[in-house]
Amino acid sequence: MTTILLIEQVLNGLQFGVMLFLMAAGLTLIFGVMGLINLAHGSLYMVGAFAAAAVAGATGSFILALIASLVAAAAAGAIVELVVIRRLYDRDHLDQVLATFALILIFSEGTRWLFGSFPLFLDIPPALSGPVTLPGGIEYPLYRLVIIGVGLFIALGLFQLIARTRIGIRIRAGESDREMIAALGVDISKLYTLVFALGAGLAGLAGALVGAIQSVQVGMGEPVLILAFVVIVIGGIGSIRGALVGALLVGLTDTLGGVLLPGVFATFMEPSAATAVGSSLASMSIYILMAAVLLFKPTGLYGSA
Amino acid sequence: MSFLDVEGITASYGPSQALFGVDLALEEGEVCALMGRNGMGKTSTIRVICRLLKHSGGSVSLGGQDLGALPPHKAARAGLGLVPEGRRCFPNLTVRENLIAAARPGEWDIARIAELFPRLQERRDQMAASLSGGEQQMLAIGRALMTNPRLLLLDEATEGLAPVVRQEIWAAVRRLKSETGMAIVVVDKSLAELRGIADRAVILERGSTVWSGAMSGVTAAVADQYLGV
Amino acid sequence: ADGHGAKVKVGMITTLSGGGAGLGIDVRDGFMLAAKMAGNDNLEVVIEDDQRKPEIAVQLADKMIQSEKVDVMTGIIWSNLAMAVVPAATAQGRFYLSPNAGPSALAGKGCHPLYFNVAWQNDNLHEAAGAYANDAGYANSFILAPNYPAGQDALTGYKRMYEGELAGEIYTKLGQTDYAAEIAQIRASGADSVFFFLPGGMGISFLKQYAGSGVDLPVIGPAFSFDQGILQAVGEAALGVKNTSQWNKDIDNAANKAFVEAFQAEYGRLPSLYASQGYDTANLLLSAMGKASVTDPDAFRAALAEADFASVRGNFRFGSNQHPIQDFYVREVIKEGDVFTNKIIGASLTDHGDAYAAECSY
Amino acid sequence: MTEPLLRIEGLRKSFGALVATDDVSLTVRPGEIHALIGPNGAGKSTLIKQIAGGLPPDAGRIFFDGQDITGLGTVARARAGLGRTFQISSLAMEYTVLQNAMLGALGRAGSVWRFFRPVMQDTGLREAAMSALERVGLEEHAAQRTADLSHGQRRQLEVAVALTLQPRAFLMDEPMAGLGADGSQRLTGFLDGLRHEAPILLVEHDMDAVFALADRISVLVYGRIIATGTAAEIRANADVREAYLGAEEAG
Amino acid sequence: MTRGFLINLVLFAMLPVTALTALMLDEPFIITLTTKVAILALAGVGLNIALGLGGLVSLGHAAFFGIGGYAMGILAHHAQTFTPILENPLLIEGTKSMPVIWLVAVLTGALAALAIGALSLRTSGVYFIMITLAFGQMLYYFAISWPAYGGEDGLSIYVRNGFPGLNTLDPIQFFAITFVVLALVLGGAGRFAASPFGLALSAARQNPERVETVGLSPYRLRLLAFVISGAVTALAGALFADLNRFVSPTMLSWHMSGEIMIFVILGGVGRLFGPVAGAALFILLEHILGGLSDFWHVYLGLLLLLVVLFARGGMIGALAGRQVAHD
Ligand SMILES: Nc1ncnc2c1ncn2[C@@H]1O[C@H](COP(=O)(O)OP(=O)(O)OP(=O)(O)O)[C@@H](O)[C@H]1O
Ligand SMILES: Nc1ncnc2c1ncn2[C@@H]1O[C@H](COP(=O)(O)OP(=O)(O)OP(=O)(O)O)[C@@H](O)[C@H]1O
Ligand SMILES: [Mg+2]
Ligand SMILES: [Mg+2]
Repeated sequence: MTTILLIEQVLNGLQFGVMLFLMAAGLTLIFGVMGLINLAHGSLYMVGAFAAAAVAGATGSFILALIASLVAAAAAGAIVELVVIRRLYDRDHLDQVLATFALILIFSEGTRWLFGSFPLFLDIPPALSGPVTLPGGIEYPLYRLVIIGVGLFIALGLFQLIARTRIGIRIRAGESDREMIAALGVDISKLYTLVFALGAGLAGLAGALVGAIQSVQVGMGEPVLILAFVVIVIGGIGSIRGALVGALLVGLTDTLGGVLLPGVFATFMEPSAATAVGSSLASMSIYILMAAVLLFKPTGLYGSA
Repeated sequence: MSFLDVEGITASYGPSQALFGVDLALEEGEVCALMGRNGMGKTSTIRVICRLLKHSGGSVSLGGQDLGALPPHKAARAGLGLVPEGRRCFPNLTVRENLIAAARPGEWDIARIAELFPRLQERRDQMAASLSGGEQQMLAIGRALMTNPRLLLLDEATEGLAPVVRQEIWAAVRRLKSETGMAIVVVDKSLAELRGIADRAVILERGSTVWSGAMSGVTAAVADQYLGV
Repeated sequence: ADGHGAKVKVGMITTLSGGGAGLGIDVRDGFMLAAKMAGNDNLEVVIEDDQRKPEIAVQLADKMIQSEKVDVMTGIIWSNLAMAVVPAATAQGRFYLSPNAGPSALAGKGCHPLYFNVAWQNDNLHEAAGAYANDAGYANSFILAPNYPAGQDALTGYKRMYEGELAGEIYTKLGQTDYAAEIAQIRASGADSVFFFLPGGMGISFLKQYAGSGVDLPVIGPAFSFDQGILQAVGEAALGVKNTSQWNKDIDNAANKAFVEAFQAEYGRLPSLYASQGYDTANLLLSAMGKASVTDPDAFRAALAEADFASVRGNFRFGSNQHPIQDFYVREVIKEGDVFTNKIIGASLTDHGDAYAAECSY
Repeated sequence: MTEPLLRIEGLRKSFGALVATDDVSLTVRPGEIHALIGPNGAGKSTLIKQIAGGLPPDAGRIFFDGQDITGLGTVARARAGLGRTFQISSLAMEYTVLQNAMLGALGRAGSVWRFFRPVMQDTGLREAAMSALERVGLEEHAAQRTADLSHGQRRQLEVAVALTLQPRAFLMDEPMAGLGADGSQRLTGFLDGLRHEAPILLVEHDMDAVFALADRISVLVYGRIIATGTAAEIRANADVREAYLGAEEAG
Repeated sequence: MTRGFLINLVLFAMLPVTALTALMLDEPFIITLTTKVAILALAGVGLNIALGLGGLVSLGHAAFFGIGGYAMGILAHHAQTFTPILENPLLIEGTKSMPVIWLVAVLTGALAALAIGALSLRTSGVYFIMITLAFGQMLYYFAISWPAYGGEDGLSIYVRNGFPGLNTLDPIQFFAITFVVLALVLGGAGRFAASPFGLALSAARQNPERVETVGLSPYRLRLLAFVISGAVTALAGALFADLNRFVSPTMLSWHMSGEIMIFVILGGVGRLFGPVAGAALFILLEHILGGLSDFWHVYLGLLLLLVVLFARGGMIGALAGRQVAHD
């Protein structure tokens, strides 16, 4: 493998990582900060992608589609919070699991009901399509560079919001003791609805951005959900910085594992067996990574005990 | 009608009733000691005032406003500052963040709290979870003051504090009372120290007010009868 | 014979909910269209949703056999579900007509007199792609598929016919959505063509990302990633791609014309490959019902084996293992008005059976 | 002079720049109550944690009954006979009061690896648990859920569980905190008798109790022991008055 | 106590009553469905030991379920193809005898749980959920791409395995076997919960620090509970594979883990009969709603949602009211 290809693959890994972060950002917010296990996060991601596809189909505008994804998912999130989630904060985590699992069923089949069983079309706008040439002669899709930019911007914004603003502090306070923060005069319910809507909106935006280069279809949120959980657990729950680092680690491991492992095994096995073993191991690589991280740091890289 | 008016409240935790008729009245600038043995309903009374526990009968009002219908955060904004039993600092927040989370405009701000408790100033960027017990107690008081309350509720606010610090806190309470005219309800186990600051006293037994009057009226005989000392 | 006119109860287990439901719906719709057009009162169909879970499929098969007492079973889309259901069904004496999956295990040693495949053996479309690659003069292909049995079969099938060199051979993760790494490897490999088998959403993602990458090597694949249901989601990225199939809506015969028209009239959309297979399956069954009674399994089996029906694909007969011997075409993705669809541009393999028939003996 | 049961030598622990325990040495002898007092944040609980095993010290040794236990974990130390109460109650909240006490008795009996005999019908354990509850005055509440106890009642239960362990030495972190005046008086009387069963290292801010109970008092300030002595000696110590007792207590 | 006891009794009796009624009405499929409920309930009982008593929220129990399934699949596969599993260093042959298969399933399940648990129990809370998921996924991907036993296609066993003296192909007899196994395990689990070990384990869930200070190691308590839990779930897996005469990697997927967990939550976490109630309700809904519409998942979702929102403590919790801790 040439150096330039290796560099390109590292870039791909980083890029995939940022994409994962985009998906995980909303989840960290809801899960880490509000302490709510929201399995339906993937569904909100799907809602965003479908809203974007529908609006792009009707208007032809990608910007409008992105706005639609944000609004639709945030609205769905707010409704879900008001109707369901709000009754679950002081319940066991397991009740949250069951309720949000039920929401997945409703969202997925509801979307299929509305949009049919076939994947929808959502493509990147012409202005962002095609490759650009990076220094070093690497050709790289422009749209992916844009995703990296958006991901980093969101990371920074969220970090500021949670760590620095008074709202962020109050949200975190509410996570450890809702009754106490209310006794201090903070309307934590309203705050949580807002946070949930924000997290949902981010998921929806991610769905639209990523959906444009992947397939927009029912069930698209599920694999993402698992990956996003892996990411935030590796990074440490509640830590935006952790989510970013975790996402990059997972992105790199997944990409480089798939690329390098078959080659590594080929050095001492016959090629077809090496491909088979290498690829199976590559499929497991992020889970091996997560297990390894948790064994050495039982609360993730940036998590507090 | 008094500034704080608690009349005949009854309340239950699920099926078990904890309060059977508590009366308590307090004027601005007054300090009321709420006394009784363990498990007699002092904390429950305070929780009812803060709306953290719903009462099933009786009424609670503050400055003429009925608190009964309000959710806890609205009651708090009506002027309640709570130092809860067991401190309940936000463990995952730093000292500073604990104070900021509670802040509402008024004369109490971080600088003044730092003056009151220099120890907190030293530890301002430490997570509340790793503070010593006494430090957490100071933080809980500081946090309640940051809401700039009209009525301060101190539930065992000096538990676990060193004697010097306790004296400082009582001095601070006296100052609050005379300078700001804040009304204060205080639960504490040291009768001697309460005598030094309280104007009135209410004694609870099995969830009911069994004695109330001026603090000076809590004679040795009364204390022996109701408090067992 | 006196069996004419006997009732036949068909149990259809297919995927109607969750991911992949589109395929099952098309098979069902194609099948039911044929049944409706035939207007044969003796055909009764019960339909169940397997949710794409093998365990559920097995239990539904039990239900159909034990409670519904069906005579013929059909409907399964996925190879792994077929592997779970078909052996059990045939062991209990039911006919099974496969409208989609054709795993090699059921074509070779595991073949069964009561099992008929009305679609293709799994390797077929990939073999056709390999043959087309030779015709097109490709000599250095890069090939990729997901790491599971059907993916391994796909690459084996392609390599069986393809005569050139391999620039690279990759197994991707099942369900993978990002292909930047693979595309970079393709770019660096010096290949002259790309063959891929990535069913469902995986194929959509790959094609979109491939189109945006600036790599412009020709791409070939089996029809699955370019079928009617999925093409609209891929959009421009698929335009011009060559894919192999045993059917297309422009195959010129009367049966096909009638089918395409009736399907559009009935459901308001263009038929897909899967719909055509469901339609053929029903017509095969109806043809046998006209000749023999299902209560006489030997006669009914012989009637099925004759394949005496007008297939929408044109040529169709069964080989010794009761898998199709048929023609395979090369299609190109085009745009007709607003709709993306396929056009046949040539033949790839004619009168082609499968590689496992020799291993089959009853 | 009797051989000390618990001996700590040169213990040291820091959190970042903060030295929470600074070269602390002390002993607890059979039959005595050794009180540890000091300002908030002086490092008393940190010291207790290191002795009980929850926190590994940076340097120093801990000997229990002549045996070096520095390397042992919490569980092993508890089994060796160190009983502990927490400054902030640490109980199984869903259990009844009796079940919490039974848990202690079970730990004492060491018969936990039994899977089929109903534990609540084990009369031996039950009696041990009930007698501990009686000693702290919680017997009436035995069937109550722990979560439904008032704060002070939980503090009593905390002591009761430590009693069921029948330890050879007690580490008590502010057992009086949260008790009413009558409760404190009662517990003081109780601890007074308890010292003959097992000596106590007592952390407490309730000076009435400390002066009434302690055979010896050590004063910890900023992680260092600045004085050790009898109640009278400590009361008279000017440094202690300034750092800890304040004006009134000294009066 | 009495009311809860009554509910449990009714729930439990429901299974054989349904099966026998189906037998009389000649509806063998209903018997099969009831058998499925019993088996999935068994898996739930296994999980509930870790989840309800020990507070160990494992999202990787499909690993044990699948291991049990593959224990059955591999043994029976070798027996049906007359090939040995291992020749060197010692000869191991396949088998079609249920008791032997169960033993192997329980042992391998326990071993796997020991290995996974020993590592995973270093973490807690959500991290534990995710690390168990990770181990489950590793096994899942391994099974998918491991060609020896069919990869994603799975393994079909043509004839159900045998049990001495019974005809396992007869639905009612196979049901009887699973029901007896379930009854025995439920009985054992009930005693287990009330035992000294159960008391300590449950205390470790509520407050590990407290358990340490009375001289018990939460880690060891939990590990043993996890191993027992894994073994029971593996047994259920072996039965499930036998019910379907088929095993595939979907038995190892996280959906399966999730589903077993749903049974437990639906019925009531920590309730002995919770998994029975949960599995029965879920299968019933799936069966009834599945026929109503292509979009039946929406209704299923709505119903589940109603249960969580309005039935605190699961179905049994809602029916029996707040249970005073077992005394
Ligand atoms: N969360 C609860 N659930 C059920 N019962 C409770 C709860 N909290 C307190 N109780 C009961 O209510 C009664 C009053 O308790 P409360 O906490 O008000 O007493 P207190 O006077 O503050 O006691 P202490 O001095 O010990 O703090 C007690 O008998 C207690 O058992
Ligand atoms: N994990 C930690 N990280 C950082 N600082 C800590 C940690 N644990 C304790 N400290 C600090 O160490 C000092 C000693 O704490 P400790 O709890 O031992 O005090 P204490 O003497 O028990 O006080 P109190 O009487 O108030 O309970 C305090 O200043 C505390 O903030
Ligand atoms: Mg109280
Ligand atoms: Mg302390």
